[in-house]
Amino acid sequence: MTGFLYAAALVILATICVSMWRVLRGPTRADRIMGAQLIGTGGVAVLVLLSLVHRQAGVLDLALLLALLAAFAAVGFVKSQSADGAGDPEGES
Amino acid sequence: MTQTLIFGLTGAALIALGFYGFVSHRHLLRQIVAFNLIGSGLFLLFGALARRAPDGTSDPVPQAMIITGIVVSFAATALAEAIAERLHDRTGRPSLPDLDPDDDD
Amino acid sequence: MIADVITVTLISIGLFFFIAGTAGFIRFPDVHSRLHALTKADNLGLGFVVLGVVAQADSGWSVLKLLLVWLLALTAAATTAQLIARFALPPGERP
Amino acid sequence: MTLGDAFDILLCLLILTAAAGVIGGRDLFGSVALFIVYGLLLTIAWVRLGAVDVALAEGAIGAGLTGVLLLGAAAKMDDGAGQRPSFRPGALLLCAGVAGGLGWAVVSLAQPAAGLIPLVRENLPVAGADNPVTAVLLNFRGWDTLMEAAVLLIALVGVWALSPEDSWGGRSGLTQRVRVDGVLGTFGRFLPPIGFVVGVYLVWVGTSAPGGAFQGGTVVAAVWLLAIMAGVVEPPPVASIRLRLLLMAGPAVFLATGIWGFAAGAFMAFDPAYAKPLILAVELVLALSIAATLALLVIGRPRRPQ
Repeated sequence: MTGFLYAAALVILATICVSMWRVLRGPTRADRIMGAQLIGTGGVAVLVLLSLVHRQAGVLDLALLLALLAAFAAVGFVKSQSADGAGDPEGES
Repeated sequence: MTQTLIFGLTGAALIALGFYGFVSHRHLLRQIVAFNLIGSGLFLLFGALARRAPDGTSDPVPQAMIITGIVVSFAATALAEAIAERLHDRTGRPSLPDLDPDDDD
Repeated sequence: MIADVITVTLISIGLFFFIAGTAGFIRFPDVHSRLHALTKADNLGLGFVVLGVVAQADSGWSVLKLLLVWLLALTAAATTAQLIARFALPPGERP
Repeated sequence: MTLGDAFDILLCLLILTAAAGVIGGRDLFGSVALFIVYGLLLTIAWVRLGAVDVALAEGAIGAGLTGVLLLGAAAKMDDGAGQRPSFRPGALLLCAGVAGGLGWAVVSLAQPAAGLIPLVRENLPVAGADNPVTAVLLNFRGWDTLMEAAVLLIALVGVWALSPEDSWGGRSGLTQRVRVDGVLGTFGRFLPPIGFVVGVYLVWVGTSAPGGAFQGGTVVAAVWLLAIMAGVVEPPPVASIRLRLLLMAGPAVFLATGIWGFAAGAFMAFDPAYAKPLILAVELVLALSIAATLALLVIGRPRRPQ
């Protein structure tokens, strides 16, 4: 079972690697942030898998923490892109 | 021991990369980020060396010091960012002026 | 034994969605179709991986945490998809 | 080579690729976005190194606070020009030397060593915490942690000191404009209660399992920041007495227990009989102070008149 879990985690790492290309290349800022978002989800999946491999207290808590904060970069991003950094991302253009 | 080698060497490479980024960029924000790479490389090196116990556990003392280090380096990053942003507000430039007084660029 | 088969099956399905989502994210031509591909990986890929791990969980507490992980990830994905989709619209087309 | 080693090697290659992209990428914004990814990969690395406490700290700061701080700064300071690192052969050589020297040190040190583990294990029963990392942070090396709390406060004072005179004492940051019933507003009301519970939970389990004041405090800081960005709450004015008491409470309680330690023989010496409740009390108050300090560090200097 451990072997399968490692193999699965390796596959997700490979998808993370591919997404990193989008973060680096863009072309738009939205693409870069979406890439970071996708990698964040991949990271949560890797941690969920590792929680079975390590059977160590806290790994699941860590996955929970990262899922909780998953939207932060994107929220900070849409906020920062308004004129003064405090605008309404759903109203102003 | 394999993990000590893999992560320790990665940490060493990160420190060097961060150093190079720090001296080769003029943009303050990029220098701040590069400095963070040095810090995290050091933490990784330290953490890799903490994992040498024969029974495979990690030494808690370096772990505690690394946690302290992570939080302090975040505080330092926030302070540096605030100073850089203030400088940018005042001068309109994202980098420090040249030291050479004849060069008015 | 049965639990292992279920786990392998579910995680494999999850991996499929991750690969498909990433492929779409790289190959699709514009921001909004890429966003569409990404949300598949977010919601379904992680969901199946979580369910696969639930089959191996050793306590009800872990199951609860795992399901909470998925719920939070779903909420985050839904929120960011909305916000980024709106941000990526050309200025004239924003509602 | 086992599958576990393969995982570690691929993970380290990704970390190095991300770092190289952060340094070498042309676009400032892309470089910062990649730095967020880099933090996530490091979090996984800490789990692999068996340091879940560190992973929690790195994850909370990397995913929750760094993104908001650096993306905001990048948006303000990006002139759209893009920067390539200048090519400096001398510096390159020097850095290669640094990497080589450190690498050599790692290779020569990579042999079994118990370090301080036996010492910690021996003293753990009287430390008042079953999690050895928490025992080190709050008891064995309490000095470090107290100084760290002080450093955080000093950094915050430094950020506040950058405010122009007319806005000194006012609220930090700008007034956030958000549609109350919009997606962001709803999210900003939904998530913080859950995050607050998760943060307190992390402090609570910190004495026996991975977690603690820094990890829990950072989570609370992050959700408070979200509530502010979503316009649900406003940051308090920096001249507010209650805010200052909140910021001071953690270090002050920690210092007070340290002085009380004289009763047991020395500064910061916990009487084993009271160590557990003392540590828990210090951690809970410290977590709240850390949460407030970190969040205000991210929001930045006061910008609005009082």
